[in-house]
Amino acid sequence: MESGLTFNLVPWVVFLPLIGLSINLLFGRKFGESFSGTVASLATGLAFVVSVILAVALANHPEGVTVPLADWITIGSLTVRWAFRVDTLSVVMMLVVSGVGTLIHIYSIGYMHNDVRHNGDEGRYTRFFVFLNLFIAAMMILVSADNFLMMFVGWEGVGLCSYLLIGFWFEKGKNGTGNSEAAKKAFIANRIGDFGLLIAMFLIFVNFGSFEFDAVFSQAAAITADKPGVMLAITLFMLLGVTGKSAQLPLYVWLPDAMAGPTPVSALIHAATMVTAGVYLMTRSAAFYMLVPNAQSVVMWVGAATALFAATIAVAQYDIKKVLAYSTISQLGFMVAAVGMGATVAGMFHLITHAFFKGLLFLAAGSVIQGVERGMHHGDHGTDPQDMRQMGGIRKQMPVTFWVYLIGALALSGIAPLAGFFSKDEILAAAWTSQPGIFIVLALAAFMTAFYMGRQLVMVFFGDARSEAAKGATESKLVVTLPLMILAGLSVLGGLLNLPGLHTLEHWLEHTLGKVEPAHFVWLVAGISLVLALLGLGLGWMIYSRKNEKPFVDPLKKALGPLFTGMENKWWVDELYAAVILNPYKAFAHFMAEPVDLGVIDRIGGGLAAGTRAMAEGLRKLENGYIRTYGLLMLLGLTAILTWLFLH
Amino acid sequence: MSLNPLLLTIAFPLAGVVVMLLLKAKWKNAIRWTALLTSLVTFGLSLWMLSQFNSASPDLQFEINQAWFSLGGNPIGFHIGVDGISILMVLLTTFLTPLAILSTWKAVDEKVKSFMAFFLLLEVGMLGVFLSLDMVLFYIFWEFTLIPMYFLIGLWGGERRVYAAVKFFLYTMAGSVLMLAGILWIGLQYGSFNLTQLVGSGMIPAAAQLWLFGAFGLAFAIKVPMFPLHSWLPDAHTEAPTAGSVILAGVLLKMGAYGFLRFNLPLFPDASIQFAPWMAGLAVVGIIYGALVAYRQKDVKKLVAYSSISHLGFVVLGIFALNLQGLQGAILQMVNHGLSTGALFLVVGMLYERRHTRLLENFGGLWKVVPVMGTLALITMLSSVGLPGLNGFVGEFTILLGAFGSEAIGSPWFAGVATLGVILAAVYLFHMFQKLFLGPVIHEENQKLKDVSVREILILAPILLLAFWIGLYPKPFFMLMAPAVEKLTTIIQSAALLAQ
Amino acid sequence: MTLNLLLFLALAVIAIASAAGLIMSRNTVYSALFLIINFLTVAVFYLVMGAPFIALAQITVYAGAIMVLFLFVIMMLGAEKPNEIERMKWQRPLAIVLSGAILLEGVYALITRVAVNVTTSPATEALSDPKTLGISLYTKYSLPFEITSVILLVAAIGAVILTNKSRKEAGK
Amino acid sequence: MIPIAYPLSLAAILFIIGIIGFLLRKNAIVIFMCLELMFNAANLVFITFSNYYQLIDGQVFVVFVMTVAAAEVAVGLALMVAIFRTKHSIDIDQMNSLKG
Repeated sequence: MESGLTFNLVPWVVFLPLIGLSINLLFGRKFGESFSGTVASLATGLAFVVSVILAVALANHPEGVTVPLADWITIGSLTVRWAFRVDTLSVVMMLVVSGVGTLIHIYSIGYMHNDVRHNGDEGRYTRFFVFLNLFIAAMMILVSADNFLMMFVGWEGVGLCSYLLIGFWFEKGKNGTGNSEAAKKAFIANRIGDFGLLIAMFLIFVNFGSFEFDAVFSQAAAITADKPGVMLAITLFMLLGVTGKSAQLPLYVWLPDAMAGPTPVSALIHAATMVTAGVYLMTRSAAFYMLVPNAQSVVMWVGAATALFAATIAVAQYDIKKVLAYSTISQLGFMVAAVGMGATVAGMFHLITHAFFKGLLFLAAGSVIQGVERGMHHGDHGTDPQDMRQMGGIRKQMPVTFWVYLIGALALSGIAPLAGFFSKDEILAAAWTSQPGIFIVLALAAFMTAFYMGRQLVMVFFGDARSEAAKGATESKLVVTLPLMILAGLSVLGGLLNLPGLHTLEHWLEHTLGKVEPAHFVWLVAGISLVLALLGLGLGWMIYSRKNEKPFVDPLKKALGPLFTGMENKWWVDELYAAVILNPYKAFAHFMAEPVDLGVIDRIGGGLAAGTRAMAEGLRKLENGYIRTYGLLMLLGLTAILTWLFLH
Repeated sequence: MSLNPLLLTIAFPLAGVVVMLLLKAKWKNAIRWTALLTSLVTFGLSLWMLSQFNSASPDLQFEINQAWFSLGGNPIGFHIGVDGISILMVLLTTFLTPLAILSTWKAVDEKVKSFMAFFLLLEVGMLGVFLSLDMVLFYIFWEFTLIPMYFLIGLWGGERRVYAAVKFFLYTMAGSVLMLAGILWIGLQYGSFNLTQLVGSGMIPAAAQLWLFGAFGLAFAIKVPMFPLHSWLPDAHTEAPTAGSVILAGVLLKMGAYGFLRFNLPLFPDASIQFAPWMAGLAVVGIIYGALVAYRQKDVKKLVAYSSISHLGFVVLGIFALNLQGLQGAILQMVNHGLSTGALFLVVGMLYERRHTRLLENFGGLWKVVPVMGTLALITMLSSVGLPGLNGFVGEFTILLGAFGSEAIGSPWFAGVATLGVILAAVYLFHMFQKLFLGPVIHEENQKLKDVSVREILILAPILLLAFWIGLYPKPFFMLMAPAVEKLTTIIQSAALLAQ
Repeated sequence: MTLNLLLFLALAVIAIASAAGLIMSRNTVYSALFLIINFLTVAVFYLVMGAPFIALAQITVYAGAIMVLFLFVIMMLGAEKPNEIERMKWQRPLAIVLSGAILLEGVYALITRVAVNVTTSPATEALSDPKTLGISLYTKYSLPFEITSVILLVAAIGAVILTNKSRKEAGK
Repeated sequence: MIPIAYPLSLAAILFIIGIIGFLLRKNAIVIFMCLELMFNAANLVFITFSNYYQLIDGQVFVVFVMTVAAAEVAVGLALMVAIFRTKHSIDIDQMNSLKG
């Protein structure tokens, strides 16, 4: 097959989901649930097929191509096109997005069927799939863009979908507004990041005169030599964008709240794909970061700090999805740190495996949640189906879910030979050779990862049921469990992608990223990481499998005391932001709105009016209605005029 | 002689008014249809003008110059013409007017005849402003728009309508009086009121440009409105009837920005360069300030009104970037703001028609009750927020890009701070959307609201389609204005070269 | 010469006295009578200065018709005597001071600008003939003359309308 | 003959007396008469200068002044009657409802 023609298929990865959502928008409600779900899944599935075809074509022509579609903005020297880029990096992302995306679509057919009934608005079933397809389209734009600006379209587009899906049950949540608040928070936190990205893009255009990747990156070295400060600014502003989208310190706060969205959303957007966009961006812009060592060290320390910080919080959470959310932040920290160290391939590798096992974990958690929901008595509002303290022993009722969850948890913990072991090990190995400080932080984070996953496994699946609902939980249907099994398979085998010694992924990506010296497989590092993982899991097992009183009290609470309280309360970061940013902003806005705008600026005009009125009041007194006074005034004027005439 | 499309476009609404005068006041529907058809035909005529327009030429086209009277020996003519900048404004006017008229179908039931007559007269005035090439004629049309708008606010407005109408009138009047002085000074001192003769002639010395820039600039800055001359806007917007708000935000504010483009930049290029950092500074203050104040409003219309201040700040920033990206972005953003904010006001008007309140606290959870309206409102809000893929982004991005690299402004800090406005826009608009459409339905009255009617979809759909078009493929718009804007930048650049 | 001067001075004294009487008399009827005296004396001046037509018109129209109208209204309204207590405290002193100032300025102007030896001329045929006046009125001043007639007409109609009692009540 | 300064002075004095009457009296009819007095003073000046310049125009103007004065008196007195009917007074100070 002529590969040029094949590459021209690339716009369809965007068009197919758009077609899917259009069909659902127009006919979805008419033809019912199974129609909507099938159309959406089919659209995403076909996008996956296209991605596979592209990947096959790319295997023969690994240098990749750019497929222009249309001009977008043309002003003077500014030319931005709608153009798609097919290279090894973008196709990998496309495969992950559409592959995992398809599985999650299929899963959602079953999950949302229950979810819309549980939340009492069946009409929203179609809307969910419309949003989901919109997300796939936006994500595809993001990863397939040939220039920064088009990528930004996808970048904000996925942010919008994230907003819409977090707020999917917009009338639910704390006080009825909790979910919509969470959605708003996510969008605004992302916008703060986007601000950074926008500034970075302005700097890029002003200095490079283009937004296209090839044109920009080819000049990077020359510009760095010329204006090192500019490059530092670009990379750091870009990092701000990354911290927003990929939930790094200090902008990570939106991600835990984002768990308000339905679980497939958490899996797809807030674990597997969207949040990795930042990592993708930095990998794509690796040519920049390589040139600015200072920026690199900032990036890696941000990543490492996030990895550890989020892991500590994950240890003390009770909400099954919150644990996974903080875990996601932590793992994203690993990826960012990897890219910061220049180990872009390791970062991408971890991105892919993380998409598998974290997607799996979230979906399985969703299965658990719905199992518990099914176990709830009708009208039972006391049980929170996401609270791990009210679970326990679910292994028996939901065997399939248990096994896939176990696989996911082990993969995340980094147990050989599952996917997470290899990818995490590559990052640790990279740190071992170059950045000992980072290595220690990341190793600690890895240990805690294993610990909280052990804790979660025990609390959810082992021991005795701690609530009626948990006792009555039932296994999910095949449409839900099948994607779980496929993902579990991927989580087991994902490590094959970049086995030490073979480095398949590295060789695949080097066409785009250039030759990256793969970190040598260090037996010592692998050993340390494996031991840490086992130690963490074991410790979790030991602490939590002991008999626990009712209601459940975390055994760590006694052992760690105030430290645990801190972790439990997420180190009060939300409260800190509220006190330092949110409330001052509100107060300042209020100050501007009332004392300044109404009190001062509005009064400028009002003051002029009042001055005129006062003057008029004064003059009005002269017009007293007495004809004789008017006569007198006339006489006064006459005298004055005559006097003036005489004096001249 | 073939028919002149400009003359037809500008005169046709007048014909509609004449027809309407012959109708009895109680034939309300006949009057409404007359007004709607008139405005639709006017739109059609403007499209015909577009089809005849040569977009490759930077020159003024379809010029008419009919001598009228003379002042100080200098002829004043009925001189109209259109170029790539004004044609967009004309199209925006003729596009929004029928939609605004359609939005009054149910909302205005008293004195329909005079309402519609004023509305069409307003259209004539606005078209006149955008087409005039004679300074005195421009001034006449400029002031003429005040009269119908004054009555639209004062007669069909909300509770404080008289206060708002008077405030609107006085503010605008105060500014334009100085402009009149400037016009007369130029005409008598430099011997022409004809814009085509004055532009690029270099007749006006740099020293005189400074105060003339101020005189014209004040009138335009009030109209835009720029911080701190904006305080007429929230009142006028809030009290005006929906259609009035739409036209006010959609077109009337653009007259200010258009004035900068048509007068200040080409007539006073030296002063423009000199004042560019100051104007940009004020624009940035306006962007941030409007966004901050908008966030704390309790009245939806006020919120949107303050958002206009913020958005128009972007337009002014783009204009005074004095480069291609900034100027073209600003012109596009003028159109964008007309569409987005116009649509926002339409949505608010629809809510008001149903609930007779505009306070945020009286709404909530409406997306569940009126899903279609919720979706339309969401898209409108997103276009206003500047989401890529919709119109607002293209304008804002090009403006900021232009301002960031602008030599005239001289520092990227202006654009940098202005970019913060992008965050703040999300803050107040998402806050608004949440308070209106998300969360639970708290008020019993909101449970049974009716979703949008076909008429209301017909109003919003064209706007939103255009929003997508501009967002995804703005090239035709940029192509249309490019030659005229390039000509403008050439004038400014040559002035800058001369000054060195 | 001296006879003329004596006549003038005597009449001037009468004129000033009657004018003063006009404004000082409490009774409105007396005021009207003082005014008639004043008109008559001034009419003599007109005669002396060669304007017999004007002098006669003054006597017949002014002193005759108009003043009769005044007296008629005074009688009709009952010759009311309003309370003359001044409530506006600045009115009286200011009026007197300003009037004095104007008078002084007038006198100053006369002294500085009009020489004493410039005298009036004796009556000439051309000027005192009413025919001259008539020709002038109907040729050079025909337009103002016609307008005056319209004014008179309007005034007459206006006076009728203003005092028409029934119409006013009907309007209520 | 007499110096023209004399009749002019007389006119000035009469005029001032008229003014003082106008400003100090409250009886509307007396005020009217003061107006007539001032017209009269003006007429005197016209006649004086008509004589001095030997021109008929001065006399013509006196004719006009007289007619206008007659019209004014007619309307004015009619007003007076109308006002008296509603206010039952011709005190000029009571006619002060037209004020700012």
